[in-house]
Amino acid sequence: MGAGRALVVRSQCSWAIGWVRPVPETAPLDWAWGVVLYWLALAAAALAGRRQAARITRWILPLGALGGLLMAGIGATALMLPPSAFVLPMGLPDLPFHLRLDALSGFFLLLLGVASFGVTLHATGYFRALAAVPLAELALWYHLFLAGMALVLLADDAYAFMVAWEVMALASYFLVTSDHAVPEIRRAGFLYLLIAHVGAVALLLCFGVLHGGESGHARSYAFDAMRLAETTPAWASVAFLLALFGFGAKAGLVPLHVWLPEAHPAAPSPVSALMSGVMLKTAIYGLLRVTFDLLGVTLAWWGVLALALGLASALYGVIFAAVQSDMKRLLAWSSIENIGLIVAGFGLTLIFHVDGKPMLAALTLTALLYHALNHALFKGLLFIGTGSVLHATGERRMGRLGGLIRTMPWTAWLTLIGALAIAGLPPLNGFVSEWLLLQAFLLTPGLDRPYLNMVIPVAAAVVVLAAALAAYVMVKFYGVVFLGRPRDAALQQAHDAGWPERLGMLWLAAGCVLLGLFPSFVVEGLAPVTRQLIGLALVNDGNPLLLAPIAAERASYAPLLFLGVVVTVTVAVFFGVRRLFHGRVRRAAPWDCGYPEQDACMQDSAEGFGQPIRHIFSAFMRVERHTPDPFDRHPEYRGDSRDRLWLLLYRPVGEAVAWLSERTGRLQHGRIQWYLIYSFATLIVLLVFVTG
Amino acid sequence: MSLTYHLQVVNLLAALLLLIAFAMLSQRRIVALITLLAWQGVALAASTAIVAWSTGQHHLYGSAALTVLLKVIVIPWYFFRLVRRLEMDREVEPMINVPTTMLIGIALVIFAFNLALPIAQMAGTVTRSTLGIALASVLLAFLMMITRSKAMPQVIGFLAMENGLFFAATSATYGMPMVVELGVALDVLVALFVLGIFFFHIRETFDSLDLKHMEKLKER
Amino acid sequence: MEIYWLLALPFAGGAVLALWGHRAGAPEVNAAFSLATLIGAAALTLRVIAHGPAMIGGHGWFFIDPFNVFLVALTAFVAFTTALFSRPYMRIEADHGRLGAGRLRLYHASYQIFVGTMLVALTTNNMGILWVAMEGATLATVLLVSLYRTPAALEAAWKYFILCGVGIALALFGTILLYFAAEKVLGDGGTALLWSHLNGVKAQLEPTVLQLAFIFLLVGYGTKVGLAPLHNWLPDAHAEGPTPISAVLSGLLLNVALYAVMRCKVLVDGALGTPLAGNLMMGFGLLSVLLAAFLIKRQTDVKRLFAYSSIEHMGLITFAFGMGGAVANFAALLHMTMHSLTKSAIFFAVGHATQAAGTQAMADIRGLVGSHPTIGWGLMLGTVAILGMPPFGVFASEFLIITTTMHAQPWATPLLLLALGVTFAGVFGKVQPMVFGEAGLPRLPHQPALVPVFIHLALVLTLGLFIPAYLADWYRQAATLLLGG
Amino acid sequence: MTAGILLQLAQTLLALLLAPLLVGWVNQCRAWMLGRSAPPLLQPYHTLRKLLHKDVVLAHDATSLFRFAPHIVFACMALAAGIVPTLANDLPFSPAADVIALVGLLALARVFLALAAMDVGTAFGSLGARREMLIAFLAEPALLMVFFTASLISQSTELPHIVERLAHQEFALYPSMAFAAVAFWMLSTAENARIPVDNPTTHLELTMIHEAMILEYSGRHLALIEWAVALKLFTYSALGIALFLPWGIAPRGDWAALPLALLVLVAKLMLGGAALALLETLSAKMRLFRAPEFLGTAFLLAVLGMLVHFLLEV
Repeated sequence: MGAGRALVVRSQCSWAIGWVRPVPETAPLDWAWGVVLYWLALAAAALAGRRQAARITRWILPLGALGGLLMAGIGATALMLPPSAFVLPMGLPDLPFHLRLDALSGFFLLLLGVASFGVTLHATGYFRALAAVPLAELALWYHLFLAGMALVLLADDAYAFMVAWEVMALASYFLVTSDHAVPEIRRAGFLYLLIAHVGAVALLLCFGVLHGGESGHARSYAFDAMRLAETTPAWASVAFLLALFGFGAKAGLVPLHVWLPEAHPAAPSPVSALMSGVMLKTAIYGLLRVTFDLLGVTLAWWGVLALALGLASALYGVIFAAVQSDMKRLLAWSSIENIGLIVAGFGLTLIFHVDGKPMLAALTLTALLYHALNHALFKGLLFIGTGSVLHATGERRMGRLGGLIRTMPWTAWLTLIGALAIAGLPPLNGFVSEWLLLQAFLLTPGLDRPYLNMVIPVAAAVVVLAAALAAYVMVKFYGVVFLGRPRDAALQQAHDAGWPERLGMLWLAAGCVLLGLFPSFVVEGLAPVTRQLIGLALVNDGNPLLLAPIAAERASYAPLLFLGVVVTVTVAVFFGVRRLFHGRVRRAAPWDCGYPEQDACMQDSAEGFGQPIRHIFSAFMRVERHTPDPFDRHPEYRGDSRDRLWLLLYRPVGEAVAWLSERTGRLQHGRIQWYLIYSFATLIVLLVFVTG
Repeated sequence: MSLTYHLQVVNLLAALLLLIAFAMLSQRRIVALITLLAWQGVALAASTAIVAWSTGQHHLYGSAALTVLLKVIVIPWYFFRLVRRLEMDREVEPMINVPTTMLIGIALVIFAFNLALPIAQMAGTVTRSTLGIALASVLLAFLMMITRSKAMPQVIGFLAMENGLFFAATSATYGMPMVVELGVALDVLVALFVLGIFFFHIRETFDSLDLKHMEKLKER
Repeated sequence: MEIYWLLALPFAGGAVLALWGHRAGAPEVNAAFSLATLIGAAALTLRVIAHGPAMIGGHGWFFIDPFNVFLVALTAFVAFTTALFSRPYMRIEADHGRLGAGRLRLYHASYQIFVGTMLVALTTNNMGILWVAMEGATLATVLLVSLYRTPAALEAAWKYFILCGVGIALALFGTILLYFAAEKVLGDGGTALLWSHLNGVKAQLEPTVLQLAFIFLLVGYGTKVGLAPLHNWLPDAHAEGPTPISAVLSGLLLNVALYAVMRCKVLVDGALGTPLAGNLMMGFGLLSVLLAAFLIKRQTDVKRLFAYSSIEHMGLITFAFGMGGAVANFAALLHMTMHSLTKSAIFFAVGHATQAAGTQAMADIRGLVGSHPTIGWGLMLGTVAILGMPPFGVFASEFLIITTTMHAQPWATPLLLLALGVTFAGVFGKVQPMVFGEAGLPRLPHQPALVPVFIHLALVLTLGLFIPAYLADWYRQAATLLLGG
Repeated sequence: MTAGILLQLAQTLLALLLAPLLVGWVNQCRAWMLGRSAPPLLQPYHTLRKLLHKDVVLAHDATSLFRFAPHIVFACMALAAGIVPTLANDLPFSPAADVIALVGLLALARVFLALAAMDVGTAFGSLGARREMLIAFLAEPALLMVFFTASLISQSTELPHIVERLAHQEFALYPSMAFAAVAFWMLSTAENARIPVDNPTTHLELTMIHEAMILEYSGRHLALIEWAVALKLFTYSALGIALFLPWGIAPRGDWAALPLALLVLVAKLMLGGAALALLETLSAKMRLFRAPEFLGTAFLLAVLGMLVHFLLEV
């Protein structure tokens, strides 16, 4: 790090923000880099202490969590300060690692820190059950994963970015396949790494297009050079499409989403939480970085494309989430939905930005950043919640769960917060970002593009539909897993989560509530980012308790007042009724219209709850039903909904490759005479080619 | 103007070389092939010697001697011995359609000549057209290796190729530096030695030298 | 005069080991000689770093410049680690009764000689000697490929012998043509084949002859590089020979052959002044990359799999050299280093894996990390590295190659990327189930030698993150030298 | 300000009190139209009192979620009723939630009710919850589209400002609002569990939607839920009024207009209730899987309204 300080590069970076300020002596960047090194050191320590499981759970993981907290602080401070950068004596000879920490990276570092702190806390408890060696490997890859993600956010040249990006992918791959005895998990891991790699290749190409300076010379792959390079719209479009492909593959944007519902359930729950909560966001970061920072020009149709893809993902994801019967798979699909919403916001931002409406662009950007942060919190919370359930019951199929709210109240109530938040219900955080997003959609008439004017408010309907379906999904998820009667006798013995797990969930749940209740502060906090990317920040007029992004009479939302009224009325009614009348309660068997001997199996199963959705949206999926025949000893109904896109897009590619390789294989049939003929022919052909 | 005689002789020998190459292409019996190889060696040595004498490149005598030693005495003797030891004497191998092979061969010769023509123009040496012949015999040997389906003839084709190269080296360029020649000779020797070992292994594993046993390794 | 030590040691080692035979400790002697060679190479390297390129020996038979000295160092290093690896490997083979005492004698002796011939090929200044050495390298390894005397091994060795023999014969013809052209300028006698001299006068060499010569040289040496469609010997030889030999074949011999091609290319470029040579090499490179990528998908034998991956990488390097230009050459040289380090490491791991499983069929190799964690992780990380995943060094060179391609030869980029993608899917999809999954393989009788694996991987990792300045300069000098500067 | 707060409280109380009456009125109209003898107008109040006096009978494994849900639902509905302008136009609470937040608020109540229904773990409970959520996710976008049309016209998502714009600024006929009105009617029948989507008076469990959810409730919990349902009906009626016939709602600080506003409000509610009853008697309940089509139509109408707005009114 000291070596890094020697060559601090400052002034040319501060142009990105409109104004220049003196940089304090130890820039947050040093600290961030320090935390990265610290995580790497922890990874090494985990490898070293391979044999002592206790040491890893008791020391290394909590220390890692601490790093997360530190990172959050660094990100927060970086939001305030102007960007700082330095060059590490590493990397390629002509292209050393450039690191840079500006508001954008700062925000995502904050996100990473906040989420990873809670998740890692949970992990300390969650991984206790594991044996020593796999635990050490997990801890190793886990911290590498954290470091990789942080480095992605800090990297300021193509090479460093790619290295960090792939380290992140690789580490997460090893985390996903940590339970590699199971063939499905291996398959999932392979699919994940493959798509990640293809995406990375696209990114490489994107940077290749974006290069600045004289062509082919490695130095010009530093982001600063790219910022200064001017690209023609055509090439810029190529670069943007490549970036959309590459980052979309990582973010799980339809139709590149297929790895996501496989990989997330396969991973250990804290890892799923990190992947879904944070790693997907690095893709969003990349999109923003490339589009608004590196690319000189921006075109409107990019925005339309991103908007369309985003909405498609949102709808597709939530529909499939509704028909899942595996709780982690359900959450994975819902991640696709949320990413879709974020990307839709990104597209809208682009449209506004190109259309010269910085105010609205700032609003949309704020909304999408806000939603990214929210998603990191509640999706992390939900995933570690399922982790605790998995821990207690060893069961992922919702059809085997139920009634856990009685045996594991902590997990249940904390997860409830997450579920309500992701369902976009006020006064929690999920609602705020969706509210902002919808406001942005409502403002499109300001555009002077007739088509967009008409289409985009309709697109808003899709967003709302997705949100409403998300509520459906969450009721299904929560109701089937935690409510009702346990569908399996063994669940009566399920123990609640231990303290580290509870703390982790508490942290994230608290985040969900606070972000929901004090939106105006968050919007203020996001101002530097929007200022950096759009050049303008959202000003929240009115008092800090009232969120009114444009104007108070235009639209406003005061969660505290909202919550205040609801709580007051609830409490008042609760006690009022008791006072005026009585509080008597009798317990009895459930009435249920007097139907005798109803058992737990008569509640809606996960499949049952998804049935209407499957019925309505049957066009999207191929349903494979297994219905019992009258003579089954143990009659069982199973309905599997397969992704049509897989059959439409991915299988043909595989078949084409297989066909080609089969053809090429024929060239090599073992007869040496033929091999000689090859060389002979080559020789003759070349001779003719040269002389003739 | 004695050079012309030498030139004519060298050209004659070159033609002989080419003729032998063709003969090999059409020859079925291994013993006969070996004999032809030996004769090719003779022709080679003779041409080398003549070039040496006519141009006073004395180190070429050495290579001529080397040729005689290796290609006229050692190799044929060694091969005859192998043939006797491995009882391949009477084996008449199937030949793929002699006339076609010949036609291809002729085409190759024409091609080779045309290829060598521009170079022959600028050749400062006494021996102009020989390069084309050398190239032709190399290609013919290559063709022979392709058409043979037994191990031994393939090796003979390989050696015939070496002869062609050697002829190119001596007649077209008055021979390479001595070190190189020695190196080449050494390599040939080692190659022969290795081959000997090989033949025995192949023989005792497949109890024949037919290459059709050796088509197992492939992309299936 | 390190060079003489350097060249004498392996041959001496060969003689000694031939006499030493199968007495106990033959492997150690082998390793010791390799170590001595390595020290010699290190000394030579230091000298070159200190004093720059050097002409050594009467009439400058040996010529050391940055281009070949780093290959010398690499060769000596990998030869040494391979010797270390072959110690337990060969012991285990003997225990399994796959090799008798006599064969071990043959193995050790010809291993040293093989290394020796490669060093000669690298250091010699005489194109003729270069040819002789290449042929010698082939001959030294033919009997090693057929070491197991199984039908498959014999077949592989036979193909290796015939195809490479023919190839090398064509190369000789090319050399003769080169001499033919050279003696007009330099006059006949010893100097006409000295590369340094030729390099001096390359502009005056007769173009028509030189381009003919280059065709023959390219097809000839290209056969040994394993360029498609001349590559057919390569997978068989790699798969059937003993694993240490597969390691050095694909780690070193291919490099040396490519080195020979490059030496010729420099001359031809100088004489022709046209991009002919470069275009030809790009064509061959691209063809090899594509062909290998699609063949990889259908492999069932683990060593064959990685043999094809070698073809692919050689194609990539050839393509980069063909593109020319400072960055491309730099990248190609870097990739040479990375590939030989990584690939030999992979073969080390694969060797022990196959010994543990008792077969090379990938279907029967399962769950290595469970039963042999170090082997498993070695194989996994090696694979990840060879597939060009950061932070391993292979990515560094591929990054440079691809970015350069995008600007120099945009049309080739999609083809390259397609090939890389298919390769990734093919290789990784086959390696993953070998490494992961239910453990069930028996223990090995001897402690496997995994130090070499991890040394190599550590080097590759370090070079991916940090290339020391002198190494970079070294590559740069070599690159400029290959530009004909 | 204090006056404003007083007015706010007054309106909320008015809503609380009027809501059951509205239900009673609708039931009466229906009875008349069906030629039955009508229940007394104040019947809902009697029911509430009776329920409040009764003991609560809880299922054995009902959790605290089950017991809290009715209160939360009631609170949400109260707030919802509070922020919709009924009498006057300045509501201190209304900045708390604009129309989008209002939709969120209704969703919050619905989700809690559904979760509570699943809590006891009976077949009908989860069936009801599922159906309710099904209706909801189709109705919500339609509702929001209606609101969007209104707020695109009035450049605001704040109900008071919408009313301000529609009622008290230059008078204009908005064809888009006609579409919106039809859509709103359709979806509000669905949201309020009225025929043709659901039948509030059914006793056949398999056809129930709303009723199935609250089967397990009794005593004061049931009372609260019934009241909340009444409030919901009132809120929707008020919304309809505010959006489509806002004339008569007293503008800011115009105290004199209040009594008139009250009369107008009652009149509108009576008309609306009668119309609701009429339509309910004229139509029959549809199969559950026709409901999506029904609501889909509503959604399309709303979108159409918005497009019409862009075509004709921008």
